Amino acid sequence: MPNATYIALIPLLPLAGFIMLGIFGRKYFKNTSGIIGTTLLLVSTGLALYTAYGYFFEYGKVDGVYQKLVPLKYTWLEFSQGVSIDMGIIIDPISVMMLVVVTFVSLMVHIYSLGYMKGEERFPTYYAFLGLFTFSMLGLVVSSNIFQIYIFWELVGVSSFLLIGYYYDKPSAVAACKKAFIVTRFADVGFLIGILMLSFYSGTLDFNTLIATLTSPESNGYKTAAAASFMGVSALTWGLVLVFIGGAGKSAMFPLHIWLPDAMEGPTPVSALIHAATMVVAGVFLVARLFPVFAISSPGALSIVGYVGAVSAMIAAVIACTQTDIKRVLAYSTMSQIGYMMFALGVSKYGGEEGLGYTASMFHLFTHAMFKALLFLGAGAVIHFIHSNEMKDMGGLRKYLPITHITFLIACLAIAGVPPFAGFFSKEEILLAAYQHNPTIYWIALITSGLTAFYMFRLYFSIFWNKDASPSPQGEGRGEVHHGEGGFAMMMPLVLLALGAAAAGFIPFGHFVSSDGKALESEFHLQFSILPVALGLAGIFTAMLLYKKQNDKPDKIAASLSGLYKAAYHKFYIDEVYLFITQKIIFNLIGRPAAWFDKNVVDGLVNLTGNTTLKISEGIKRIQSGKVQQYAIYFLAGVIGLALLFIYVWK
Amino acid sequence: MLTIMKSELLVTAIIFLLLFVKLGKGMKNESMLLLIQVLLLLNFIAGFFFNTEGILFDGMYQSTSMIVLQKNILNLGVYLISLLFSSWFKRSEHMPEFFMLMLSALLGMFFLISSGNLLMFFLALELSTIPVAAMANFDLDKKRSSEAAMKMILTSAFSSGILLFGISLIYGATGTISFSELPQHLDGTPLQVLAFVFLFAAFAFKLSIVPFHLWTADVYEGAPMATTSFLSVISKGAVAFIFISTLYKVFQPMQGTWYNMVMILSIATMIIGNLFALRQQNIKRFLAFSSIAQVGFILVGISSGAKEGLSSVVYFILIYIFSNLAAFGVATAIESQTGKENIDDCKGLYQTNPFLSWVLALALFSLAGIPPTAGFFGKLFLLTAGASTGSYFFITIAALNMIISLYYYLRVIRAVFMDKNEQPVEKIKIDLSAKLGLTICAAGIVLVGLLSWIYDYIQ
Amino acid sequence: MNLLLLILTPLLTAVAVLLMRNATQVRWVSFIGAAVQLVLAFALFFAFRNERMAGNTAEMLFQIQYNWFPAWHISFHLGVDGISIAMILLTAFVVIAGVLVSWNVEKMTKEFYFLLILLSLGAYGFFISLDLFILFFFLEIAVIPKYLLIGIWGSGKKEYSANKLALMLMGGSALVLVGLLGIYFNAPEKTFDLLTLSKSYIPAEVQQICFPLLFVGFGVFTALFPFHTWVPDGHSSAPTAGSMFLAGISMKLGGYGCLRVATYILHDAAKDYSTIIIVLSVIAILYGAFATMMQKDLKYINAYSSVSHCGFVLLGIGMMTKTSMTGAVMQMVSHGLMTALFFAVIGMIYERTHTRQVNEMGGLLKRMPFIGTVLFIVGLCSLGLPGLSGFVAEMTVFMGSWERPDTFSRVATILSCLSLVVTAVYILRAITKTAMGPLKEQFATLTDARWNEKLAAIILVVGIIAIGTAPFWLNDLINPATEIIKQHLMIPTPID
Amino acid sequence: MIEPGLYHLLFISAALFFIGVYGFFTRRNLVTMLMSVELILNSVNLNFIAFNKYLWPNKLDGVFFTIFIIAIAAAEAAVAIAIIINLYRSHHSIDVENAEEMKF
Amino acid sequence: MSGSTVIFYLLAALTLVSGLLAVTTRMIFRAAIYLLFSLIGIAGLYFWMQYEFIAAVQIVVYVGGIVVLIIFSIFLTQQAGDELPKQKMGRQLFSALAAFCGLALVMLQLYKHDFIKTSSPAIEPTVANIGNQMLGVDKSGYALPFEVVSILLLAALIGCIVIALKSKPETK
Repeated sequence: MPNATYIALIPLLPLAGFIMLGIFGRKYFKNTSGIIGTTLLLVSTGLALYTAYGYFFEYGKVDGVYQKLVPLKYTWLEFSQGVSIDMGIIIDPISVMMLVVVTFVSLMVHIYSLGYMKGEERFPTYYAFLGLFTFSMLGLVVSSNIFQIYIFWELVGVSSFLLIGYYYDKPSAVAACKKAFIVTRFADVGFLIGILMLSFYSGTLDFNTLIATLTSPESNGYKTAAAASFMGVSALTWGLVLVFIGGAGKSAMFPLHIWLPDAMEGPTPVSALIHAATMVVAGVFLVARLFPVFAISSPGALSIVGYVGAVSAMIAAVIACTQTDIKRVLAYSTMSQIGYMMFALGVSKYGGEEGLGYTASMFHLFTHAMFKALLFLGAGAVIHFIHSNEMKDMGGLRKYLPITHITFLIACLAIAGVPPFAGFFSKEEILLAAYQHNPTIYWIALITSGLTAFYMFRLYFSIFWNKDASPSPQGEGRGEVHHGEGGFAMMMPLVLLALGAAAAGFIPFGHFVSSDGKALESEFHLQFSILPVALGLAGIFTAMLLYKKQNDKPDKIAASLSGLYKAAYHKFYIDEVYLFITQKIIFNLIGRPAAWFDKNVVDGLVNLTGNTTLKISEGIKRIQSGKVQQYAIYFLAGVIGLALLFIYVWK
Repeated sequence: MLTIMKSELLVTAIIFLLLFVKLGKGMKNESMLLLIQVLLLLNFIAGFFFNTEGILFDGMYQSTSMIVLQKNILNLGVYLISLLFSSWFKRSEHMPEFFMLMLSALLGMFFLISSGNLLMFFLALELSTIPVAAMANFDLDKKRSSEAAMKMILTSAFSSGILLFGISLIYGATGTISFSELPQHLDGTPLQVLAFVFLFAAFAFKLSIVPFHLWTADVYEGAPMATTSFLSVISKGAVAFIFISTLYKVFQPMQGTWYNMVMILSIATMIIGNLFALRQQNIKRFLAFSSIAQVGFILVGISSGAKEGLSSVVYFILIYIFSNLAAFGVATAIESQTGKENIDDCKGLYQTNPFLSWVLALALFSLAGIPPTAGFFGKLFLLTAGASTGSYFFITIAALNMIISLYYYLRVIRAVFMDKNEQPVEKIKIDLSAKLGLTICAAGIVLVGLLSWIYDYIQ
Repeated sequence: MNLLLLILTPLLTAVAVLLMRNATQVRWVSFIGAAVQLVLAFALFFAFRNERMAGNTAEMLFQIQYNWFPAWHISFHLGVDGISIAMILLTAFVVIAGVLVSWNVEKMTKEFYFLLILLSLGAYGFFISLDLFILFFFLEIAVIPKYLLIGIWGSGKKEYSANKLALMLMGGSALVLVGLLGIYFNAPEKTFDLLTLSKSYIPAEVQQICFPLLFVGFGVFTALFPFHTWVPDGHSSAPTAGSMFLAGISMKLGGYGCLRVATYILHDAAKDYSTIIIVLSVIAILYGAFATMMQKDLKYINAYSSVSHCGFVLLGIGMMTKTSMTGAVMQMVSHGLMTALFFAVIGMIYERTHTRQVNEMGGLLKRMPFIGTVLFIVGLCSLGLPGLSGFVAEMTVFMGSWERPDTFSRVATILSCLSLVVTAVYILRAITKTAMGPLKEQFATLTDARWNEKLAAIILVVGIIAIGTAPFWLNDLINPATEIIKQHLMIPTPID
Repeated sequence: MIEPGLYHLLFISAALFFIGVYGFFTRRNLVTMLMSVELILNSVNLNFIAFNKYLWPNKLDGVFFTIFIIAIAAAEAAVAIAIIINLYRSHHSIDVENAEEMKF
Repeated sequence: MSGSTVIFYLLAALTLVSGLLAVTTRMIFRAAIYLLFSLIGIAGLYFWMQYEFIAAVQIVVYVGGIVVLIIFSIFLTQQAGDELPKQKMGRQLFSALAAFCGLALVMLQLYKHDFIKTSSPAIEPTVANIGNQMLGVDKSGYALPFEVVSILLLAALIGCIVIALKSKPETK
């Protein structure tokens, strides 16, 4: 059995780092905070690997099925009988896999940041935030309770917010962090309502019980949930779709993706960790976590997942082709790849061979973490060197940044799906799963994969080839003396991740992770792979043709496709639509009237009451005329009035 | 017989003592005042001893422990007045005469409370009014003072006429003027209702119930502060006491009628009093209207028609004496030194006179019914007593009127504590007896509420 | 544990404050008094837990009863259950923080502290009263100090705000008074005793009249729509500690009253009026949130957000499930701590920058890392970040509300969930504009918090985090009490 | 002409009463207002005597009431006249409308 | 129609007409004289009812005291020949209306009311009876009111002295 203490330590160590560095860092660990954070995370990573080893090879498998183990659980907040938020740890293939991914990538980023963030004024704070994020993300993946996942979900959101806004005196960073938080928050409300619905019907918040209840057609919860319907859709589907909205927000699925590109305002290692490898896949993870419910009880909701994923993948790829900020290209590529993972889940079914999509999605998540983190860290190295994010400032850097160049190339090949790099294997499985179940999605995916290869190599060539080398950048911050590729701290993570990106594909992933816990033998169909690989290569060659040397062909092509190009360059104006909705509709049509109403009507009524009283008081002052005779008249009138009233009216 | 009429005899004795001292002309104002204060204190203390209940003069005069208590409350008030207005008294040429008149009026009130038939009632009422009208004219050099006295004597004569007409009708309809026999003869015929309305109007005039209240503000404003406070506190209290016992005992058969009458007049009184108080600048006028509104509250308690009504009114009057006298005491302290009697003149008072400010604040909070001052309890018990009849509309109006009243009390508080003033009134010298008076009032305001045995004692 | 101590300590502190000679002594005496009170509150908490663990299941513990006005059946009856203790802890936290934050009040220091302590006296008394009369007594005690605090030490349109606050609150208490009298005279035995009344049958038609009176009356205190307009003006004009007390303690008097008096005693009518309460509270939640979005003054932002947040308290009470009522109490505690802290921070910022307009600030985090960090914490708490108290409370309310299966309640819950987004919008707007962004020139020389401000903030932050990370102790404290209220609500109406 | 009885006297008294009231309302001179009050009081006296004679001759309540009212009226008139004279000294007029400085 | 009836009507007419003139005439001195007639008329009515003692008191106190006082005060404060200022017409009409309404109301109630009469034997209002009761302290004695009135008269005296005998008139 797993040792709960060890596993609990995996998230708690980064938390300890956060608390220590957060409170005392500024004073006592000004310079050593990086080392402290990294060391703590190193221990966490070791424990995660140990746990993974133990789970997959020692105690995890019973009768050929990987079990869901809950080594730790205690009640945190009990709402009513059976409905409680429990803080617990769930150990199953995906959580273990995620533990490894998160700790590993986070460790890499920690190490990398030692070099990248050196000399920052708020160095301890940075590590504190990294610790907080790692803690939250680890807590998220091991959550045994749907509310627990929501709690950590919010926490990763806020860590992301804090890290994007790390350069808080930069207005664009501030705007970006705000946007990221608010958009995901909007999605989280959906998640929350989804949780409320699911928990109501299942009578629990515990994942295992919840899944068990909602997937067994005999249970009362399932029956009522399936019977209750709203707008012709069953309550269960509504619940799941709402939960998925939460996932889509966090995973930057269309149309909630707008925050992700802006989030690149954060330090590049942060982008690598949060906005490429870990947090953004939380949505995928969430759907995977509830996969049995989606697959068994509500195929409708699952197909929504599929289509949203496919559309996001496609749109993001198209936009990525036109962006010039290298981190934005990577951001759209991330979105696109997550789209892959999503629709892989969407096309999957539960159990056995049919569950290939599930495995493929998780596999892609795993490999994507490697190569996308690598891409970002590589981009970070480039930016570190050149002090600019813009492609036009770059070119010919392969001579100055040899290690970065090689590792970046490996990552590009991996993402383009060129065999034998990691991306090839996972992407093949996804395409196969889509091919088997949903041809529409398959074709979208296929085109997207070609586009992916194209824009990645566009990026690659623009950075490392294209123009002649110019060590000093064209952008701002020129004149500084440049310091090569950064030290060992920055290069080691690149190399390690490159190894992962190159070799991770050979892991027999289906053996470990499958929709129902049983081993899944993935077959390799050579003839099936020809088309995607060919498309990928075509993309690479097109990119080479256009971008290897500086020329005006890209501009011409852009000009000839002006409408489409412009739309894609402007991200299909989705940001503008949002802006319109928030500024024009919510602010002007709801907020302003509400404030006006409050100030003028509600408050006005209160003031009116007061003023009326004063007015009446002023108006009747003539009664007190100072004339004795009038007083006497009032006196007599009072007497006569009272007498009449009580003699004739009110006997 | 001596102990039954003890209160009256004591007061009469003091009056004659003063008369002789005055005629002897051998005393300075200061020592005279001290003598008076001591006498009144003794008089107050004596009120607690040798009390006997009984009926004298064929039912014309009665005394019960409740009546003795009421008289003692009035004694206390008069004693406090003698303390609080010491600076005015010392300056006044006719101080002994003032006290003789005041004590005569007090004597009238004692007889009023003790009266057992309509004749005694009428005579006592006149005895408690006519000297006060003369007292109102005691600022002999001031135009306003004589105007006030004129307004008071004429309106009260008019109201006496109305009262007497009512009494004559009652006499005609029932053949008796004795309080103990009247209830058996009253049956609520229209003529009796008419007579009752005439009688009621006279009470209402004394208590300044709307629409019979119009004289109040003018008289309060013009009269010397000591007279004003006597009028607003002591004479109101006395009339309220006899009003209750008249309504509860004598007009018990007509309770249905008078309940409704009390209710509508109470509502009108509270509203009108408050609305007028809202816009007053002169402190005395302001307190006049506020006391009109307070009477509205007293009527709420009276409307209950039960034992609780009586005890809560007596309790309230006790508190009201402390609160209102404290307010008048502060006002007179300011007025006698600076001649200012407007609310705006009090701006920034707290800067120079924290003691006066706190006493004033306590007094006003008590009048507004804010805990922990006694006024809170007083008002609450009045409302509770009133609510016992189940008329919640009435109680709601009363409770809402408390808000309006709070507004204007807070206006004074605001002036005293918050408003900035380049030239606040200078530091005011308060002589010892006034200080003592204010302290007693403040202590009373705080303690009468919290010490529940006082209420039990009244009960 | 003698509950009188809870009243006597502030009383003695107040008297001692009046006797002190200089401002320093006044501060320390107040601080010591507040600290003693905090210790007492904790002692009470642990004593209560011990009693409960020892199996004492009485509804109210540590009861004391003296006859006060026997003629009116008024007795000085004190006692506590979990809800009261939660509120007392809240009060103790806010009071000590308020005392610390006001350390550098120079104008009429003695009076300032005297009034603060008087206000806390009212709150303590209110929360432990088991007799409706003394409950009302303490409720009103707490009003006038607020008026004076705002009027004397306030800023802006202070007279107007102070007047509005005092009059509206007194209006509320006037309604409460009428409601109480209605109960008093219509209960089978004339009494003001809460426990007796809760067990007796009050005629349905009386309940129908008294419940709205009591609920609206108390609701005014807790910013029930549309009686909330004193909140923005009052809070924004008040001095820092005044706002803290106002929002942190005073608004909770209303919530507590709504729950303990209106809902508990008049349970039949409570059920009938539930719909209206829910509608009003949802309006308060959303409308408050949207109105906040348009505010530019930090204090107005927090004040309007208090309207929105207190809407959750009323929603929790209106939903009348056990969980939702627990959530309401939690929200009271949470909002009390949070909003007190928020006002404290705003006060600190204002003292340094002399502005409260968010647009005029920027980059304050750079010069004031401590204050900036606290601003972040409180902002995040306000928008319901897990690990901080706001989340726990709001989620409990949501879970509780969702327990009601009818569509109406569902829609209400979903609508109030939506406010989470709006809250995020305005909070982020406020804190990013204030603390983040480029530092403005005029703020280049600002200094960070002093020891007293730090201590105050830390005390409140500890409270917020303690609830946020370990809500179970609060939950265990409150739950049995709300369970009893829920049981009451379940009693079927007798047919007569 | 009818044999005069109680109702005649009551009518005279009531009429006199309201004549007095009318005078009180309309006379601007303070002394004449005082005269109106005297009329009012006299009408009441007449009432008392009439009731005593025609209805309740068994006791002398009405008579005594009348006697005391006359005494009171004298006292009241004396004080009133003193006040009026004082007012005249300060206002140089006894027109009631000149003495309305305090109002509203 | 007996002589007594005629006398009654004459007295009634005298009382009411001179009362009315007293409140309407524009000459203040005449008003005082009309008041005097009216009071005498009332005294006559007392005689008519055989309440001689009351009639005597009426004559002595009113005619001999109050009216004289009033006339003195008129001399003190006003030129007797001056016309009185006229009240506004509206006020006059309104007052008349109010008074008439009051009269109507009172008379209506009086006429509608069935007065009961005592059946006990009557006490003669002789001077002896009145005097005995006036100073009696036992049953139906009026000693106490008598004392009260004496205090009142004392107070009135003091008041009048203080107010009216002011040392020097101020000229403000």
